[in-house]
This record gives sequence, structure tokens and C-alpha cells, in this order.
Amino acid sequence: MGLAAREARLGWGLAAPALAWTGAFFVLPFAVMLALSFARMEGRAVVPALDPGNYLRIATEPAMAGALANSIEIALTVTLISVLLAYPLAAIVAFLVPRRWQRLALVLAVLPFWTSYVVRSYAWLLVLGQKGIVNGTLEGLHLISAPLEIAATRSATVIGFVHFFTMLLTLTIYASLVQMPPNYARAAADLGAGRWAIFRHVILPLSLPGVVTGAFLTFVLCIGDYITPQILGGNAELTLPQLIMLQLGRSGNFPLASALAVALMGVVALAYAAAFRWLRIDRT
Amino acid sequence: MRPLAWAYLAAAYAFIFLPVVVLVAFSFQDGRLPVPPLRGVTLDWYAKVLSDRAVVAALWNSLAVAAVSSLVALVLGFLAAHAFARVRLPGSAALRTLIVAPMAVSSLIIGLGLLSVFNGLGIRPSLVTAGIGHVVINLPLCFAILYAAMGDHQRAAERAARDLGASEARVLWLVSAPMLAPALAAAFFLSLTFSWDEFIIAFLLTRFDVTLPVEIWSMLRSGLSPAINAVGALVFLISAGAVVLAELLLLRRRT
Amino acid sequence: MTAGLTIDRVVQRFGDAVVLPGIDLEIAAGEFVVLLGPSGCGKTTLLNLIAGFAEPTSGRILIGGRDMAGIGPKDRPTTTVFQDYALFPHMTLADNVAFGLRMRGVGRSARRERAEAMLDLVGLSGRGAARPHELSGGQRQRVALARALAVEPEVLLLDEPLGALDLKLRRAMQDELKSIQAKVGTTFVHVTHDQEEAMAIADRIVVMNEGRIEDQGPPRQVYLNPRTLFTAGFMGEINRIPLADGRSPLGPLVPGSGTLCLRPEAIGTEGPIALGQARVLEAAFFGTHVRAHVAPVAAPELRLVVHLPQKALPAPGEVLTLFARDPVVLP
Amino acid sequence: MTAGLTIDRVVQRFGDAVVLPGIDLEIAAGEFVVLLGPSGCGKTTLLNLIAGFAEPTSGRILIGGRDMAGIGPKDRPTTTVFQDYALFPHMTLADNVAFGLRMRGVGRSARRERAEAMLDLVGLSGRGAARPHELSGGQRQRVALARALAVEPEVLLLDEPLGALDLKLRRAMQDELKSIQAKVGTTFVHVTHDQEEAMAIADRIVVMNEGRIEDQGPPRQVYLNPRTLFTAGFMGEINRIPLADGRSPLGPLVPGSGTLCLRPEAIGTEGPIALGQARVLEAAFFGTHVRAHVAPVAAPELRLVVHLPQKALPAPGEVLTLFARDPVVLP
Amino acid sequence: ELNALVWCDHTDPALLEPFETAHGVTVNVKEYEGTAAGLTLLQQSQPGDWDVLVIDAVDVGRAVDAGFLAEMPAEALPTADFFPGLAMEENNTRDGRTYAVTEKFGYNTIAFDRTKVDPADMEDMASLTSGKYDGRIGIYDYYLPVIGLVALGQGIATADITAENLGSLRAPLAALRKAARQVSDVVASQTALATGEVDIIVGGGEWLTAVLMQDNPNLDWTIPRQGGLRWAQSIGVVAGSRNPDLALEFVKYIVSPEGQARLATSSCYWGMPANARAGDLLTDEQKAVLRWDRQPEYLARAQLYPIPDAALDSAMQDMWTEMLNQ
Ligand SMILES: Nc1ncnc2c1ncn2[C@@H]1O[C@H](COP(=O)(O)OP(=O)(O)OP(=O)(O)O)[C@@H](O)[C@H]1O
Ligand SMILES: Nc1ncnc2c1ncn2[C@@H]1O[C@H](COP(=O)(O)OP(=O)(O)OP(=O)(O)O)[C@@H](O)[C@H]1O
Ligand SMILES: [Mg+2]
Ligand SMILES: [Mg+2]
Repeated sequence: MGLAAREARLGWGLAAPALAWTGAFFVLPFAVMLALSFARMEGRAVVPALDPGNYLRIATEPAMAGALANSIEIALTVTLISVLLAYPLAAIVAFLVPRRWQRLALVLAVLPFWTSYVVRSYAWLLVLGQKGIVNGTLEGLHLISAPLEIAATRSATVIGFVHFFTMLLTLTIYASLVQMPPNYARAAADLGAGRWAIFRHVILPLSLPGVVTGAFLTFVLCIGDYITPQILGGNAELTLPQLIMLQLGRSGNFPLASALAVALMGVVALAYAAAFRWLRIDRT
Repeated sequence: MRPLAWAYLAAAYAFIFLPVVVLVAFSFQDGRLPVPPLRGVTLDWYAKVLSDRAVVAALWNSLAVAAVSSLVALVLGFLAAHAFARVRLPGSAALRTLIVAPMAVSSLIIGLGLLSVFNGLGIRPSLVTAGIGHVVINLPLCFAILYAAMGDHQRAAERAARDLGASEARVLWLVSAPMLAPALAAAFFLSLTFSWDEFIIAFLLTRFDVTLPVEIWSMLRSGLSPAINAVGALVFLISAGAVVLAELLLLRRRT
Repeated sequence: MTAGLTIDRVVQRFGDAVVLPGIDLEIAAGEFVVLLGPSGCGKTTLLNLIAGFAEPTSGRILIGGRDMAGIGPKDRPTTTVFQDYALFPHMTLADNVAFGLRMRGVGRSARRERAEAMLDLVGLSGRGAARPHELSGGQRQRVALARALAVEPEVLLLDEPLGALDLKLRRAMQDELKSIQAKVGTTFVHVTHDQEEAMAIADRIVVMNEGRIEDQGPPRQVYLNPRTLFTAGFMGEINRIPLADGRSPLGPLVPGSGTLCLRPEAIGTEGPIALGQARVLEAAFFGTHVRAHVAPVAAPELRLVVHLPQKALPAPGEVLTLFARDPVVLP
Repeated sequence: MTAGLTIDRVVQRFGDAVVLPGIDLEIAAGEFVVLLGPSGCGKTTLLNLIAGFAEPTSGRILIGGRDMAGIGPKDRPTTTVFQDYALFPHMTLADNVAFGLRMRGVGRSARRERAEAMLDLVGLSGRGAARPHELSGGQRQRVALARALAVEPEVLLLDEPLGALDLKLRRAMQDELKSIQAKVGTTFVHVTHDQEEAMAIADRIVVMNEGRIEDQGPPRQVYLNPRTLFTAGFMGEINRIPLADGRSPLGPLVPGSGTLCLRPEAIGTEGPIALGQARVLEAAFFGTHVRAHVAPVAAPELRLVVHLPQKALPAPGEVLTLFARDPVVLP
Repeated sequence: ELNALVWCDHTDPALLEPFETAHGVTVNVKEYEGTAAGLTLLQQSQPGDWDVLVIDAVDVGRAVDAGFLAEMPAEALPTADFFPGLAMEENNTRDGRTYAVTEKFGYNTIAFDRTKVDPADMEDMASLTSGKYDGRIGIYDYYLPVIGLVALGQGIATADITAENLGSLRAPLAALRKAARQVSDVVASQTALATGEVDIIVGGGEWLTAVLMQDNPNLDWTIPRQGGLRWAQSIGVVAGSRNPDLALEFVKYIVSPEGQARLATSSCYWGMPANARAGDLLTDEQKAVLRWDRQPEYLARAQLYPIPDAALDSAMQDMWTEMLNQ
């Protein structure tokens, strides 16, 4: 056997475990759920079929289309805000914090997430409530006369999400900032660029792949999450994952729930296509 | 400019720590409800949690599931990233997309699908099946991080090792893995974080031995309680202590 | 646009380390000065102080008579060609070259025109739409030069711009740098650790060692009449023969005390100074000459390197009678 | 341990591109062969085929008489010194050097001893506990050499190992490579695009161009009697004077037709061939000589490069009478 | 060993340990929430994996339809001692065969903070949408009881809800939503009530307030004039159980006075025991919290959850979804 063939066999051998795992424990279950999304409910029984009815319902029923729209709006808002908050934070850690403290700074940013997602979400409820810390502080400072209604609104959902994803994005953006050779910024300064121009013309474009990778991850994880809108959002509006849970909760409408999940994946696939150009994973 | 930046840093950390401070503070609540006002300070809830066999067992289960599943995801992701970075396999772009695809699919779907597949195979739900599910969601993460981190630098070193007579396994173990140590650590800890907090798959794919999020979920069914805060706080305080200690030791050794 | 440069008792410390203990240097407008010295001697540090990337611990830097204290790189009349080029990978060549003009608020069409002209100057006409990664090392180097020159700096700083190129390309780029400088008239301060490069391009070579200026002058002077042993050794291969009151291990050669320095090409079969007989240890053909290691018969523990004519390839063990010229005696 | 090498009609294609159209080469055991050629001519490709990093499209490679087909790099009796060294950054120098022995199952203490000895050989005794990043470029290069030699390969392959070093260090390392090869006796196949380096170290130079062997032989032969114009130009600067039936723009010089090649150092104020008068265009001091561009009075559109003695620095416009020696006429 | 698929009140060691020691076995419990989740878990299991199932009384029929429950000997169960109407034969039996037995019940009505609202107002559902309490109401996030309550408010008995009259509930449900601040699960509802975020929880009851009593004695609940809903949970033996006898023993233990007393005051949530004889084993304080003495009156005024067929169920769910997204 030639070297090239041996090389290829080795490659397949190394990739095989991951591919096999993905095939057995992802593709197969996913195929089952995909098939289910075309099934029909007759009474309370799931009847196998090739019925696009569930997808038609999603497209036509205002409540479902509305949930889809809410999900996309929230995910986009969260992604945008998180990027705007995380970028300066990552930049400060990368450029202003002394090198030896940078790792500690990052680890500290991750630690709060080693508690418990659910408990943390309830803690947010206390922070954002009418008698919570935020309103208490603002009232104490006489900045507001009546408490702000934050808890049980979309704002609370967004804040809860932003909290988590600011951490995640700080990590990915930081990584793309520190691996940038410092000479680019110097060259720009040397040619007469001020701080803002350096950022705008050099640092920002060069860190874009890291930002987009993190933003994509944020969008995907955010649009698929159930807990934050459920706890913090107070059901002020429904998101797609909540709708999925509702279909499953008592009536067990698996076909519709599966179709909703597939629709969710379709949105993610669109996001993937939009971000594709900049995603690290597909650079060959 | 600089004071502004430091102020921003402080504000950002305040934001990140705000709910955790609240969470920890009310774990000391002397009363049945972890809501303001703080009525007094007690360690009773910690005592209660630590003497609750179910919680302690769930803690260990969670740690085991998170550690083992992250390790498996790391190894699989590492091998696959290595293969794709090194050998030009036909259809490799499509296969790479396939490996990262689970990231885009709701855990609920993965969990339900796995449940029916396992049932079809006659496999009982257990911590092992939950771990398998966690590998499915962590593998894309590990793969993506490691694939992005692999560069010409270690390709050259790997080649040198082969030239000096190293078998493929030893190349991986003695050269590639140590050189990728930072990326491996990052991938491992992110996986650990995700697995630690994962609920839906763990709920669907376990029976009587459950992980911490599932245990917390059932504790929550009887309503909010400082005991639940104490569980979160305990994990936080222990990991924070460990990390800060490790960091200080490392720093001291280096200087 | 060109300006002179004054470096006035400039000291640079990093923590405890004194990297530049005190540099005084005067560079005339339009001069091509090369800073030459071994790795770590402080060349980049000095260049960074001129460019404004760092501020000296003490001392003053004047460009065109204006004190640069407190003025950032953005506002100095200098630009730099970096060793790794630092071309912006996300911009086309034209955008790279026009970047400085854009920062100065020059309009789009004027910018484009000038970028085209600068790419022309460095022999890359018509490549404006390409991206840096499509270029070879030598081409990138030229783009970096064009980018730095596009804003018509008064002083151009070059930090080992040819270090990453292969020898042949390097020699070609040296000729080009020299001719471009002649064309634009800008003051060039060029850093290198390659003495052949320094001699090929410099109006004046400034030899640095451990943060101090060891020697300076036109190439010929620095090469043939070095002020110190360090300079002598750094400018090219050299044979050192100890000398005390005119006496050496080879007998009386020249008057004086210290070290007698002889370049390998100054030793041969004729010349004013008789070195006596020497045994050939090894010899290798070097194209333009044959390079041989020899041991004088009178002092067999001494080793001399000599360049012999192309045709003579002596066998090891052969004994030659050697003469020398151009002696330099240094303390 | 040393072995010869046979490359037998080796062809290498990448997709449609034919990088090596068919190489035949015989290398004797213990020989120091340098593959010389411009960038992209296929040197690294050939070296990779010998090391086993790739397999030829067709043809055979034999080492010590044994066909290497199907044998991976791990099992070939070759080791490589890479251009970027490829040292293992996470291991100490001793561990780097001992790596190959470890792979061969040599015990810990024997390994340590041998690593120490190899570091000794390359002048790094006592540095075994350091890490690669603490070393300068030249030192790293030596560690890479020690690592490759530690396993006593039958053939050592070196891919531009000195490319990243500065000139002075490069010359020093060339001397060292040569003497280490003499000591260990291993066959060395060394790749470079620096013809000075090739001449300094090679027993035999193999000149490559576009995947073919243009010329080969000892340095002197390749330099002074090149077989082709390409070799002549690549081995050093050359003046080309068209020649038809003994007639040239400068009048009759030597018999024959084709191109008369004269090296710059073969032109001067004396010699067997009279070139007539020439006007100096520019001249620069180059240390061992003065390099001047001149235009013959008889053919003012022709440009000649000549090396004049150190002392003569003619002013532009001055007219010299030139003579030449060592003429080579190539078709 | 006994494997039980249960609600969280069955995980209290105080409830399980006496049974475990008496029979020398361990009882493994897995909690679930939502009938569909429980049925899915059963469906995705091998026969013999489960021995005991706890399920919403109104959903016993679904489990029987799916063949998940085994028949129990009716004579072994002390239904005679149950509160009147709690044997719930129409739910727990099919064709004269008993498949499950009621074990615990309580009410979904209106819970409130006595100091913040006028308790008299809470006796009338109309006051919720009168404007007086706008923004101070929380709705429990479960469509069956809340739609049931709304129906009662419109004078429609829960058993009479049909696809035809469901539409008439849309406007009142929307009005309630408009007056409410949030629609949330148990914990968020409790938190909101405890922090004063809201003062009224529609759909709440003793199961919501009992655990908060200690810290906030002002919390109260009532069944308004128009009526309230009664929830009930049943327990049965899973078909195919490997230990049918032990499983039956467990069911008998749960509905015995001892088991009932412990279940009523289980750590997860409190609720009335179905077996009235459990009263002998409860303390006076416990009975006070459970409002033992007022049960006859409550039972008379409360109605069962609606029991929709599949089509009506999904119509209710759609109405609920629409209300959430309004
Ligand atoms: N920021 C710094 N902190 C501490 N020491 C420094 C710093 N920058 C440079 N040095 C030290 O100052 C000395 C001079 O460095 P410099 O980079 O100027 O050398 P150089 O002459 O440019 O060398 P090379 O030819 O290798 O580029 C070195 O010993 C270096 O270690
Ligand atoms: N894997 C490959 N696929 C396609 N073409 C290749 C590949 N490897 C090398 N080549 C081409 O083969 C030719 C020879 O490359 P090679 O690396 O052998 O040159 P080289 O002589 O080592 O040059 P250098 O001095 O720049 O290292 C080049 O034109 C190169 O582009
Ligand atoms: Mg430098
Ligand atoms: Mg090469």
C-alpha cells in the first residue's frame, strides 16, 4: 500500500470515532425526530405519515409564526447587545490588563457560570423585581420615582441571556484579539491613525472572524434555550422553545414539537449560511 | 480613556457577578424563602444540603458525568480535528459541518431522539446514557476549538517526530497534545461548564441516579428555598477557591 | 520633504536594564544612515524612540529641529517599514498604500492616483487590487516601502526590512532601496545586522554595540580604518595578531602596541609586510576566491584566514610564503 | 553509519503540475551533496520524497541499496533538519535530542548520556535543561542538528537549515556543519538557494532548475566551468557578451559562437583578453572590493559589472582600460 | 426493589422509609412533570422497568388507553374511608375494573396576600378584572385549571366546556391576562407572591401557600363565589411490573392512614389526603394549614378539572398560546 493510501486510511481512522459517534447518537436520533415531524396526531396517538401539515401550521398560525418571530428578535437583540458589551471588555482584558493577570480575569468571568443555570435565573428575578436590587438602587438614588417593570418582560429575558453570552463572547473575542500581531496597530499609528481609526480600520476588521464565530454560537444557543424566557420572561410572550415544551407538556404532540424544532434548526442553518464566510471552522 | 476603561471593567464584572452575589447572599438566609429582606445569617442550609444524601450523590454524579463526557468529547474532537487538519479527506468540508451540526439542534430533540433510539436498542437510561448525550453536544464544541487552534507550527513538529521514528500514537501523545495544551484545556473547561448545567438531556436519559441540575429541578418543585441557593453557592465557592488557589500557586512559581 | 534628526543624550531603561546608556547622533536631511550591530544591541529600541512607539527615559529627540517629546507616532513626520511588513491583510495593496493618506483626509480619487504612482515606483504597477497574501516576500517588502513613502515622511525608518528575504533578492532590493532614496530624497534610517548590506547602501554606517555607538563613518572608513576591535570584527572577517612594542609572534611586523588587524583579502603572496611561511590546514573554493585556514610556521598555535586567488587551491600541508597590506593596529 | 542513495527516474506530479519531470541522481555513502536552485525548483519536493513524507508518482528511491517504496518516514534510515527547526517547544533540549532514541526504545539513562554527548558535539554542553524558546536562532539550529544526528541516520537531510540565520552566524554554522560531517561520516544531502553556502560546504553541488538537474560537480567546476547559462548566472554575478564567430560588440575577443561569460572578478586592469576602454557609471565600496558598473566605449549600450581592488574608487565618468581572464563560451 | 415514576411529593424519605424497612426493599423514584412526559418515559421503556405510577387523576384514562396500568383488586383499597367523591370511579375505573386509586387532592383557586388586597374582593372572580388589581395579579402557568376557573367565572361548569362554548372564554381569558403582570410556573409564582411582585395568584391554592406560611402568615387562599377547581392525583400499578405484589403493597401503603398522613405533609408540597382517616394521625397545626375542617364546604363548591378529548385539548392549548402571545 502506498504512503498516500496509508495516510488517508489513518485520517479516516482518526476521524472515525467522532463520525461514528455523531452518526449513531446524533444523525440517527435526529432522523427519528425528523420522520416524526411529518407524522400525524389522531386523537392522542401518533400516526406515522408524510404529512406537511405541521409545517403549514407553523407557517400560517399567527401564534406560531409570532413565537418564531419573537425567538429570532430576541436572539438577534441578545447577540447584538452581547457583542457590544463583550467587545470592550475583551479588548480591555487583552490590551490593558497586565499579561499575567489576564488568565485570572477570564477565569473569573467564567466562574459565575459554575453555579446552576436555573438558580441563577431565579436570582436574576430577585435582582430585577419591583423591590429588587436594581429598582432599590435607582429609587435610593432618586433616579426614578416608580419602580421599573423589568421582571417578567422581554427585557428581563434579554438581560438574563446577555449575562451568559457576554461571558462566552468575551472569551472568543479575547482569543481573536490576543493572537493579533501588535505590529498592525503600530503600523496604523505610524501612518497617522488615531485610536479610533486604528480600531475602526485595523483591529475591528481583523478580529471579525472571532466575533462572528462567537456571535453565531450566541445566536444558536440563545434561540434554542427554554429556561431563561420561561423564568425571567414571565410568559410575557412565547418563544419557540417554550412553544415546543407546551406541545410536549400535557398533550404530547410530538409531531408538532418536532416540526417546531426542525423549523428552529432551519433558522440556525440560515444563520450559519450568513456567518459562513467568517466562520473559522470552514477555513481550509 | 484609561480610567474610563477601568470603570467599564469594574462595571462589567459587577454585572457578571451580580446574580451570583445575590444567590450566595440568600443562601445564608435565616428563613424559609431566599428573597429580600435578609432576615439573618445562618449556615443551617449548608448543613441541610450537605446532609442530604440525594444532593451529595447528585453532585458527585454531575462531576463524574461532566468530567467523563468532556474527556470523551475532547479525545474524539482532538482525533477528528487532527485528522481533518492533516489529511485531505474527500468531502471533508461536509463531514466537518456534520460534526458541528449538533450545536445547531435543540438539546430537547437530541434527548428525545436518543431516548427512543436507546429504547429501541433495549438500553436503559442511566448516567452513562446521559453522558453519551452530553458528548453529542460537547463534541462539536471541542472539535471547533481544536480545529481552529491547529496550525502549521505543530504540523511541522509532528512531521519531525515522525521523521525521528515516532509511531502515529506517540506523535499524538508526545507532540500534538502537549503543544495544543492551552486549546485542549479551554475546550475541556467549556465542555465541563456546559455539561455541568445541562438539564434536558440529563433529565430524559437518567433514571434514579441523577445529575445536579435534575436534582435542583426537583428541589425547586417544592418551591424556592435557601437550600437551593446553598447548593449553587457551594459549587461556586469551591470552584472559585480552587481556581484562585491554582492561579496564585502558578503565578508564584513563575515569578 | 526631508528633515534632519538629532538624538541628544537619549537614555532608555527597561526596569533595571539599561538598554541605551546615552546616545548622541546627528543625521543630516536626505542622508542614508544605516544602524549596524549585533542582535540585541538596541537598534530597534532606538528606532522605536524615533518613531514615537516609546518615550526615552531621558534625553531629547528632534526632527527637523522640533522636539518630539510628547508627540505620538501618529503626529510625527516619520514612517516605518517593519521587518515583518505588517501589511494589513484585509486590505488590497492600493488600500494599504493609501492608508496613510486616508488618515490625512485625502480624497478618494487623489488617494487612488497616488497609490497607483507609489506602486509604480516600487515596480508593482497594476497590482493594486491584489491582497498581501498573494504576494511573495520581496513584493510584500516593496508594498510596505510604498505604504511608508506614500505619505511623504520627512524621515523613513526601516527595521531590518530585508531580513526575511533570500540572499539574491536581498541584493536586488538593496540596489532598489538605494535608487529609490536617491529619487525621493527622504532621510533614511535603516537598521540591519548584515554588514554587506550596510556597505552596499549606506552613506554613513553607525556601528552599535550594547546600546552604545562604537564607530561611524562612510563604509570604506569603517571597514578599512575601524576605530575599535569590535567594529573591525563586525565589519568582516579579521585576523588578530597580538603586538607589543612592534614585536609579534611572527617577528617584527609594524610598529606599535595592541592588536594588529589584517583582513583575509589583505594577505597574499605579495605586499609590503612579510608574514613569513605558513602551513595550509584546509582550503575551500569560494567562487571569487579560495578561502584557506593557515598556521604560521613561526607560531603554529596561531590561525590565520586568508583569501587566495581563485586559481590557487593549495593542498593541506602545503607551505606558502605570505605577505600583507593595509595593517590596522588597535589598542 | 552511512549509506549511499540512488534516485532512479523519479517523477512527481501534483494534480496537473509536473514538479519533477524525471530525476536521476546517485549519491555515494559519506558524500556531502548540496542541492542548489532557485525558489520553487523542487528541492524540498525531492527531499520530502527521500525522507518519505511523500511518495513519488513514479520512479524508485534506494537507500543503501534498499528500495524505500511503501516505507514511511518513521522507518527510513534518514532524518531531517528542517528550515524552521521544528523543535518541540514543550520539551527541554535534552528531551528534544533524545526523542528519536526514546522512539527506538533506548533506556532513560543511556538516552540522557547520548543527548549530552550530542549537545556537546554542537557546542551546547550543559544547556540540556533549557527550552527551545530560550535559545537564539543559531543555537536552535544546532539543537535541530543534534536531534537529527542523535539517532545515527544513514543519510541526513537538511532543508535550508541556515536560511533564517544572519550572515555572520551562517558562515560560522557552515564551517561547523562541514566539520561535523567530517567527524560523523554520515551522508549529508543539503538544500539551499544560497550559492555561496553551497560552495563553502559541498563535496558536490547539484544545480536544479524547474525540477531538472542542470549541472553537477565540485564547486570549482560548477563555478568556473558551468555547463549552462542558467548555472553560470545562478552561481554568481556574470557579464554576458554576445559572440558570433569570434566577433563581439567589443571586437574580436575569443573564438566561438554563443555567449561569452565573464565573472566580475575576472575583469580588471590586467589579463589575457583586452576589453578596451570603458566609462565608469557608478561605483561602491564593498569591503573586499569595489563594485562598479561600467559601459564599454566601443558599445555604450552594454553594461558590465566589474570588481576593482579595494583601493581604487573611480569617480563616475572616469575611463578605465579593462582586461579579462577565465572566459567561458556557452551556447 | 421497586421502581416508581412519581411526582415530587413521593420522594420524601419520611414517606418512603417506613415502607422500605417494613418490606426490606428499596424504592427507586424518578420524578416527572406533565402527563405527556410521564407517558413518554413509560413508552420509551422496556416492560418491567416500572412498577408504580403516580398520575393526574383526570389523566388516568389516557394511561389506561395506552395500556400502561394494571388492574388492581378494588376490595384491597380503603375507598370506603375516602372523603365523599374522592374515590373518583369515573376516572380510576374502566368497565368496572379498577386501575388506579386517588391519593391526594387540593384546589386551584385564588391565592393572595391578605394585607395587600381586600379579602372580601377575593370572594368574587369579577373583581380580578375590575381594574382595581391591574398589574398585581399572577397567573399560574397551566392552561387546564386556569381555563376551568375562567369558565366558572362565566357560569360554565368545567364538565360542560365544549368546543362550541370554548370560544366564549377567549375574551374573559384575555381580560384576565391584561390585568395580570405575569404568567409563571410554581417557583416564579411563589417568588412573586413572596416578594410582593404580585399580590394575587390565579390558579393558586394550599399547595402554593402552605410552604410559605411560616415566613409570611399573611398569605391566604379562598374559593370564590363562582367556585374553584379541585385537583387530584392517583396512583396505580404499572402493567408488566416484575413485582406486582410488592407494587400493590406500596399502593396500599400510600392510601393507608399512615401513608396518607405522611403524603399529605410531604416535603415537596402539602395537600389533602384522600383517605379521611388520615386525620387521626395529623396534628392540629397540620390540619389547620390543610383547612381540614372546611373540606366539606370546599368539596361541595369545587369542581374537577376539565377532561378534554384530544381535539378540545389542543383547542384549549391554542387558546392559551394565543393568550400568552397577546
Ligand atoms: N520592553 C522591553 N522590556 C525589557 N527589555 C527589553 C524590552 N525591549 C527590548 N528589550 C531589551 O533591550 C535590548 C535591545 O533590544 P532591541 O530589540 O532594541 O535589539 P535589536 O538591536 O533590535 O536586536 P535585533 O537585531 O535582534 O532585532 C535587548 O536586550 C532586549 O532584550
Ligand atoms: N502539495 C503541493 N501541491 C501542489 N503544488 C506543490 C505542492 N508542493 C509543492 N508544489 C509546487 O512544486 C514546486 C516545487 O516546490 P518546492 O517546495 O519543492 O520548491 P523549493 O525548491 O523547495 O523552493 P523553496 O526554495 O522556495 O523552498 C512549486 O512550484 C510548488 O508550488
Ligand atoms: Mg530589532
Ligand atoms: Mg523548499
